This record gives sequence, structure tokens and C-alpha cells, in this order.
Amino acid sequence: MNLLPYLVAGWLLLIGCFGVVRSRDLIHTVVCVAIAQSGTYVLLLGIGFQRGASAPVQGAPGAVVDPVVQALTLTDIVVSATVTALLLALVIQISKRAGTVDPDELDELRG
Amino acid sequence: MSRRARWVVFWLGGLGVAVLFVLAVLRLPEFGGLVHPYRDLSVPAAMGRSSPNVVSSINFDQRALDTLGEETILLGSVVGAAALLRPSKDEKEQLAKEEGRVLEATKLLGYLLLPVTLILGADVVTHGHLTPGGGFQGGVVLATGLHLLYVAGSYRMLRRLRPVSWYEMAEAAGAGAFVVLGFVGLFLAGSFLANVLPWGTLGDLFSSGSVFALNVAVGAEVTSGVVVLLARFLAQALSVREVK
Amino acid sequence: MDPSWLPPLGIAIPLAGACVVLALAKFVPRLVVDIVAMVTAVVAVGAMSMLLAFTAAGRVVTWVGGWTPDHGVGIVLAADPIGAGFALLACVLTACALIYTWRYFDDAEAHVHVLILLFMAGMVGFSLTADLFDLFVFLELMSATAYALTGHKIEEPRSVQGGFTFGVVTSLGAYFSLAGIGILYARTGQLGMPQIGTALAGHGMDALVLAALVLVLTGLLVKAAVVPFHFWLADAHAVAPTPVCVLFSGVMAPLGLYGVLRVTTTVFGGVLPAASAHGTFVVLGIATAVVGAVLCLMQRHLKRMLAYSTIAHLGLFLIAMATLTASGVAGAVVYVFGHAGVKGALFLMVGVLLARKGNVDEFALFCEGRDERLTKWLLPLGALALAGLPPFGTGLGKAISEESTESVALTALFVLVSAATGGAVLRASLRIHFGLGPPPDDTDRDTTKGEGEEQEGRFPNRVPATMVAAIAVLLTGGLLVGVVPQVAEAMGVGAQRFLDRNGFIAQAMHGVAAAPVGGIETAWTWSGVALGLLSAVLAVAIGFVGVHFGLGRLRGALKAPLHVVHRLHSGHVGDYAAWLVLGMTAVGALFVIT
Amino acid sequence: MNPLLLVAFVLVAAGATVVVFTREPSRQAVTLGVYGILLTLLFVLLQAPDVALSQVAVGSAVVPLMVLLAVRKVRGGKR
Amino acid sequence: MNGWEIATLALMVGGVAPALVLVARGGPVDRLIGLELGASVTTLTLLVAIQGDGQSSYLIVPLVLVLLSFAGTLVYTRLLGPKP
Repeated sequence: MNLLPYLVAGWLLLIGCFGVVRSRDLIHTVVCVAIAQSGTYVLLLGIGFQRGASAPVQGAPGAVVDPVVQALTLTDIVVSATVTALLLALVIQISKRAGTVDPDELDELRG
Repeated sequence: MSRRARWVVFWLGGLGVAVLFVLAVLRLPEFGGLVHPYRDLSVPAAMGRSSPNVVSSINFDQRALDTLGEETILLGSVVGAAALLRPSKDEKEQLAKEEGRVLEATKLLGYLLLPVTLILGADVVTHGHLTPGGGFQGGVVLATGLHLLYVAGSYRMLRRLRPVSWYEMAEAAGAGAFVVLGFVGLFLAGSFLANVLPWGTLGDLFSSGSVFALNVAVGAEVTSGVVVLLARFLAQALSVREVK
Repeated sequence: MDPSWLPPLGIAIPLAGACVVLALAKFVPRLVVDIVAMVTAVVAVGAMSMLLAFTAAGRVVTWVGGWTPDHGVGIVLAADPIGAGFALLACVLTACALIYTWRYFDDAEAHVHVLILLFMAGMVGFSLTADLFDLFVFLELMSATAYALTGHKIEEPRSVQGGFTFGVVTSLGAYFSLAGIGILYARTGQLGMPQIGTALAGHGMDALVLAALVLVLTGLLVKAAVVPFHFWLADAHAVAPTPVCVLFSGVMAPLGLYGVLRVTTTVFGGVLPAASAHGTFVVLGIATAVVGAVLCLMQRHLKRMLAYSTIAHLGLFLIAMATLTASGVAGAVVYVFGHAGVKGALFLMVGVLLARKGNVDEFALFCEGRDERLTKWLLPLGALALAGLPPFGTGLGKAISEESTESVALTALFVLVSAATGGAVLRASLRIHFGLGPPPDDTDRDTTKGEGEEQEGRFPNRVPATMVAAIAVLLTGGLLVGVVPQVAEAMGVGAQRFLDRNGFIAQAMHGVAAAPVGGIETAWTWSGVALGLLSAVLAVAIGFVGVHFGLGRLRGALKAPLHVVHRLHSGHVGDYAAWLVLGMTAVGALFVIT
Repeated sequence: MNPLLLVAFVLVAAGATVVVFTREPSRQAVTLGVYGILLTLLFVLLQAPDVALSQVAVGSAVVPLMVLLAVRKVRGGKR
Repeated sequence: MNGWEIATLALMVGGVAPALVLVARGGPVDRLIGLELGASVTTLTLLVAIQGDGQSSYLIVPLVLVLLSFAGTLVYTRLLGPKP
């Protein structure tokens, strides 16, 4: 039972990759990349958690959970949002130029 | 590759990665355990500089370089997405005549919530070193609030109230302020991004030194960055048309 | 000035320049934007040169934000000669790319300048940091700006498609790296490389360390385009604007290898058996070199050809680094520097062809380049330099690397692979500029053609002086790396410092001054010169044979296997993601069995 | 383990699976919105209000807005 | 487990989980109902959980969630409908 958080994190990473492999629509691909990244949030926060501790805010009297992983996750979330934006911008242009967003129909680059 | 071959490759790889990951996880420290060495160092360090929100202290003081990198990623992505979404040579911006009608009640609620959201966003930015939140979170709330103008009102109104090039400048200024504060630390304390402003009393608005200033700089950058980003996406979806 | 100021300055200067450019862009003429960007790059080159000079006496360690090691928190930057060398290389190539850009983008797009400067900041930060999470941040900074730069030519379907595939694959790789960093943090409670290295050494090797190693390496191996993580590279390099290709091939991909080596030695050096690292990297390197060389020979799209040649060379660098000896690492680094100059110049020459002919297809350009005065002689020269012709830096790097492997088979591989890449470029040049051989057979549908690339700038009469200057600087740079003995000597010292894990940890954590090290043998040797000449001669042979037999006939003989190889490089993002996952398993298995 | 956390983790895993298996992008955008909310809940229970706030800010309006605008543009281009 | 925690658990199992089920099926507009339910129940759950923890500083999270999920809903209703 105590492994659940880490297993969930691994599941998110792999299911995201699975989604990218399975995808028939590039917008779907982008969202799957974001899902894979959410696995890292869960992993990091799971690592920093401590039973019965509170958030590292307001000079809490008791024990606090690890604030470092939270800072890392914040960076991670920013990265996720910005990468999603960039990839979506690319998808918009692909659809304009190639007339499709199905990866199976995009065969300009090969060999 | 055929669909079949792709799946074979993925399942072989996925199985291996899963096995590796599970084996590793079995040796991780127990979830919810008591041992967190870095925490035991960083919490006293934050308290020593009057930052009640330790996460902000780590973000803007102890590991400020990471945050500088993070904000630079944001800057680069916004500039990059803006460049990718520029109207190409065979397109130009053209506003549609008709816009979807919005219910009066929705409109009213939107306008009522607009100031509330803006105030809340500003609060999240400025109290980032005291309570949960900070420049990034508040900045996104502020930018979203501004876009209530679009979702509740009209795209034309939003465009009038949102000169994109000003926001691009504000974005550059926010990111620049972060770098300048870094230089200030370098020249005054001999160390890039050193916390040189007075630390003040624990819990005051103007306390924890540079953390407050950096929070505000990031808030400005993120607000304008997200506005620029959404502006480009909105323009693509609503007004950029191919010229026949 | 305190030398410890320089590493953060290397990151901050380009950022400041980018902010100024972005703020001014709407109000000032294009010329001002160009000048500000150029000045920024030149100042950064100066700062990084000073840093490199300071590192001769040891490492330059900076605790950012004034957090000293006794606080236990904070980020440490540690520049050794190799890290500083990579940072300098990034700045120099950026300056060259900016010179070339001066007349290149017709429409005044200040966005490109901002992105290139931010990209430079990312590369400098990546080379200098000694903190694992910081490494991830700068990796992402490099990646995010790189996607946007790759897809910059939005009018072209290939360009945005290449940028997208690049983005998805690199992002997934980086997230696996982050997961690995998280696992390491769970075990050690640290983020700095020296701290993690110390803490790991106490525990010993187990499944957790192996998983963390594989995960952390994934993102870096994707950047380094090591087989089977290499698929994105050709797609991205073929379509990115030419000056950006110089940065991608010359420094971004080798930086991935630098990261691999840094992580393996500093972080895992205490627990990972050297034989295991050596075996794994040699296997990966051989696979990468062979795949790159074969595909390079089969290309007709000139930029893709150069991209695959980069993959082949990356494989060679990895083989040399895998020795984990000072001479191997020094050889690889000298090779990287020489390669950056030569390959950059080649990309720019292809860019000139593209600007004048509107085409980069070997077949379509047949006989078209007879009147090109600039590229007619420089392109064959560049091809020979790519093959390792002495006294170019590529030749010296190749010679030192070959000696370090102490293996006849690997030396033969170096000679053959470098000759194949040089020969492919030479074949294209002979056809285009000299019209040799029969008109090529144009029936094959397996590869991407080089037609339909957007013409980059238009210069019917004369190639602008700035473009010629950029080519000259790069080619001369590639030559100087081989001719000026101080470069290789400095990297010899640097390699010893790089591999001195305990010294690194002692200096970063406890401020112990670096112990002086002696030089290693990095001068030209007779055997090195001979092998370099042999490669060049082989390249000429491959070029002439290729012209006459053509791809068509060569392909006819090897039709079935080549068809499979081509179909694997499908440009399909799902395929690439699947290979990424399989690659992780393969790397893990290699570490276990070696 | 605390049953609250247990349920939250399971919900997040299920949510991600649903998002990945939703093929049609505009439907997926709505599902993504719920997934963001599930993550927020988990983060608060993990005592990470800063992160939860970030997730709310990004996940509840900005990212879905971008996805939907992209869908609209892509579909519009096809017509 | 105290009363607050039982209430939180009940809300999660009885409110958030059904919202996930709702959002997993049907057309875009059908799913929107699931999103609405999810947002409001989660807000409530957060309020109860935070009350149980006694951490008043966390209350900013549900507050922001309410405001932004309203904005989000407007986004969905505006963009999921037919194109004008």
C-alpha cells in the first residue's frame, strides 16, 4: 500500500507515452505529453510527503513536509504549461500546412 | 513502421521500463517517512531570512537560479509560440463580423468577477512570501481574469483593452528585472542573485528581502507573458484568415 | 574581478541581451536589434574566454546567491576547462549564427534574435552547472527555445512537423530524466551533483541506482541523438533555419554527450563499475556511428545528409568518451570542437546554395553549381575536413580518440565512418559543382527529397559578405583547433580534471584547491596523420565511386535491408516515442549485462 | 496509508487513464479539466498548497483554453 | 479518522468519483456537466478537508478554484458550441 504513490507516478509516465504511441490526432498527443509530465509531479510530491506534517508555510509549529520537492514541482508545472503551449502552436501550423493532424497521414519526413 | 511493429516496440520497451521502475520503487524510502535531509537544512535557512513560506524562499532565494531558468523558459516559450503563431505570408488578421451571443446574466457575472479575480491575483502575487502562492500563480490568475473580458464580453473589447506590444514590453521588463536583481546581488554582495534587500520582520509584507521583489517581477512577467500567449492563440482561432 | 563572477555572468548576459532586444524590438530598426544581439554574443564570448583562462589553474566554483556549502542549500556552478570550453563554443557558434543571420531573415523578426540568445543562455547554463535539477532546467530551456527555432519557417509543412516531433520526443525524454532526479533525491536527499555523488557512494549499486541512472540518462541521450533515441535529429536539422542548424549540430547535440559523461562520472562514478559504463557506451556509440554513416550515404537532401553525418560523429565521440580515460575524453572534446567548426561551415554553405538555388536536393542540383565560386572549392574542402583531413581539428580529435581506444577494430570504425560521412558530402559536391557522373536516377521514393524547401533569402548576384565571413570564421576555427597545440593541451588538462571525481567534490564542497595536473599526449603523431590521410583518401574514393554508381544502383543491391532502415525513420511521432521507451529498456539491459 | 490519500491517488490514476483514452480532442479538453481538479485535490491532501494553486491556475482555464482554441482552429481549417 | 475526514472521504467517493464517471462518457457538452459537478464538489471537499486540518492559509486554493473554474466553464461553453 505504501508503494501506491510511486506506482501511480510510474503509471502516469507510461500511460502518457502509451497515449503518444496510440494517438491519431496531434492535439491528443500534446495532451498525452502533459499527462506523462504529471507523473513527475506525483513522484516528487510523494517523495517529499511526511505523515502528519503540515505545509511549509507560516512557521508551522509541528513538522513540515519537504518544501524542496514542492519548489521543484512548481518549476515542473511551469515547464509543462509552456511546452504544451509551444507544441499546440506547432500543431496549429501543421494543420494549416499539411491539412491534417493525423500522424499517420504526415509523411513529409522519412528516410 | 506499421502499426503492429510500433506496438511490438512499445510493449517490449514499456514492459522493461515498468519492471525497472517497480524494482527501483521497492527500494525507495517508505512513503510518508520522516527522513528529509534537504528539508532539515532549508527550513531553518528560510526562517533565518524571514520567509514564512519556505517554498517561496527556496524558489526565490535558496534556489533562485532554478527560478531564473524557469522564468526564462516561460519567456522563451511565449516568444517562441508568438513567433510560431504569427500570421504567415498568405494570411492576415481579420475580425469576424458576428460573434457568438452571450447571455446577459453571464455577462453581468463575468464583469462582477473581473475585479474580484484581479484583486485576488494581485494578492496572491504580493503575499507570495507569506502565504501559499507567488508570482507565477498570481500572474496566471491575473491574466485569466483579464480574459474574462473575452469569455463574458466580446473579443473586440478585449482587443481594445489589450495592446499586445505593451504586454510584450512588460514581459521583457519583468524578466529583465529578475536579471537586474541578480546583478544587484552580484555587485553589492559579490554573489549573483544574493538576497541583498533588508530581511525585515517575519510576517511583514515587506520582508524576506529580495523574495518579495522577485515575486513581483515574476508576477509582472507571467501576467504579461500569459496575456501575450493567449492573445496569439485567440488571434489564430478567431481572426487570422487566409487571404485568397 | 573575482573569477567566480564569470559563470553566472555567462548565463545572465544573454538573458539581459534578450530582454533588451525584446523590449526594443517594436520601436527600433532592424539594424539596432542586430547590433544589440551581436554585442551581447561578443561580450559573452569575452566572458567565457576569461573563464576558460581562469580554469587553467583549477575549477571555478560559484555558489549562487551567496549560499556557501555550510548552509547545505543553494546551487553550485562549477566550471572546469571542458565545461568552460563548451560554454565558449556555444557563445562563439551563436556569434557566427548571428553574423550569418544579419542578412538572412528578410522580414525583421526580432523573435529569432531573442530565441537564439535565450538558447545560448540555456547552453551556457547547462555546461557550467553542477546541480542536477539545475541541469534539467537548462536542458528544458535549451529544448523549449530549440522547438520554436526549428519550427520557425511556418510556411513549410516539414518545418513545423520536424519541430513538433523534436518537441514531443525531447520533452518525454526530459520528463524521464526528472523522474530519475526525483528517485535520486529520495535516496540521497540532495540535488547537487557532488552531494549526490558522495551520498550514493556510501550505499552501493542496486536496482534503484540503476533505474535512476537509466532515467536520468534518457533525456541526455535523446539530446545527444544516440541510437535508438536519434530519430528526431535528422527531422529537426533538415528543416531548421540554417544558422540554427549550426548551433544544433555543432554544440547542442554534443552537449547531450557532455551531460551523459558529467552525470556518469560525477554523480554515479562512485557506484557504477567503470567496465559497465564503458561497455554500454561503446555499444551505443558503435550503433550510432554505423546507423548515422549508412543513412548519411543514402541521403539526397543535403541538410539531412549533414544531420546524419552529425549522428555518425556523435557515435564516434561517444566511443571515445566511453574509454573514461583522459586521452579519450580530451580526444572527444577536441573532435567536438573541430567538428563544430567544420560542420557549421558545411551547413552554412548548404544554406548559401539554398539561398541561391532555392533547393538542397543533390539530384535536382546536378550540374547546377558549376558557376558557384564560393562553394565550388570550399564544399569539397569541408567534406575532406569532415573525413578528418590533417591538420583540421577533426583530424586531430579523431587521431587522439583512435589512440585512446587501443583497439584496431574501433580505429577501423573511426576511419570508415568518418570517410563515409566525408565521402557522402564530397559525392554531392562533385555532382553539383562539377557535374561528374551520369545524371542521377530519380525514381526512389524512400527518402525525403531536398526540393520544396523554402528559399532562405535571395541573393542572385553576390553572396553577402556577412555570410561569407561566418563561413570563413567557422572553417578557420575548425582548422585552428587542429593547428594551435594549446587547444588540445588545455583539453588534455581539462579531461584529467573532469575525470578527477574526488577533486571535483573536494573543490566544490570544501573549497580545496585543485591539485596541479601534468599534460597528456595530445600532439599530432605520425600514425594519426596517416590515419587522417587514409580517411580523406577513402572519402575521395567513396565520393567518386558514389558519383558513378549512383544511389540507384547501390541501392538496388541492398534494396531490402535499406528499405527497412528507411521505413524505421518514418517521421511518425508515435514510432519515435515507442523507440524511446524501448531504448530505455535497452540501455538498462546493457548496463546489467556489461 | 491515510484512506483520503489512497482515494485521491486512485482517482488521479483513473483520471489520467480516462484522459488518455479519450480520443476526440474537444472531449479530451473537458476531461483534462477534471484531471487538473483531481490533481489539485491530491496536492492539497499532500500538504502542498503552493503546488495546488499552480495547478489550479494552469489547469482550470489557461491550458484548456489553449487546447480548445487549437481544436477550433484545426477543425476550422478542415472545413 | 475524525468527522471532518469521514466527510471528506464521503465527498470524494460520493461526489468526485461520479464526476469522473460522468466526464468519461458522452459528447463534449454532456461531459461539461461532469466538469461542473467535479469543480463544485472538489471545492466543497477542499473546504471540508482544510477545515479538518485547521490550516486556514490553504483556503486560498478553493477560492482561486471557484473563480477560475467559473472562467473555465465560460471558456468551455463559449468554445464547445457551434462556431459562429
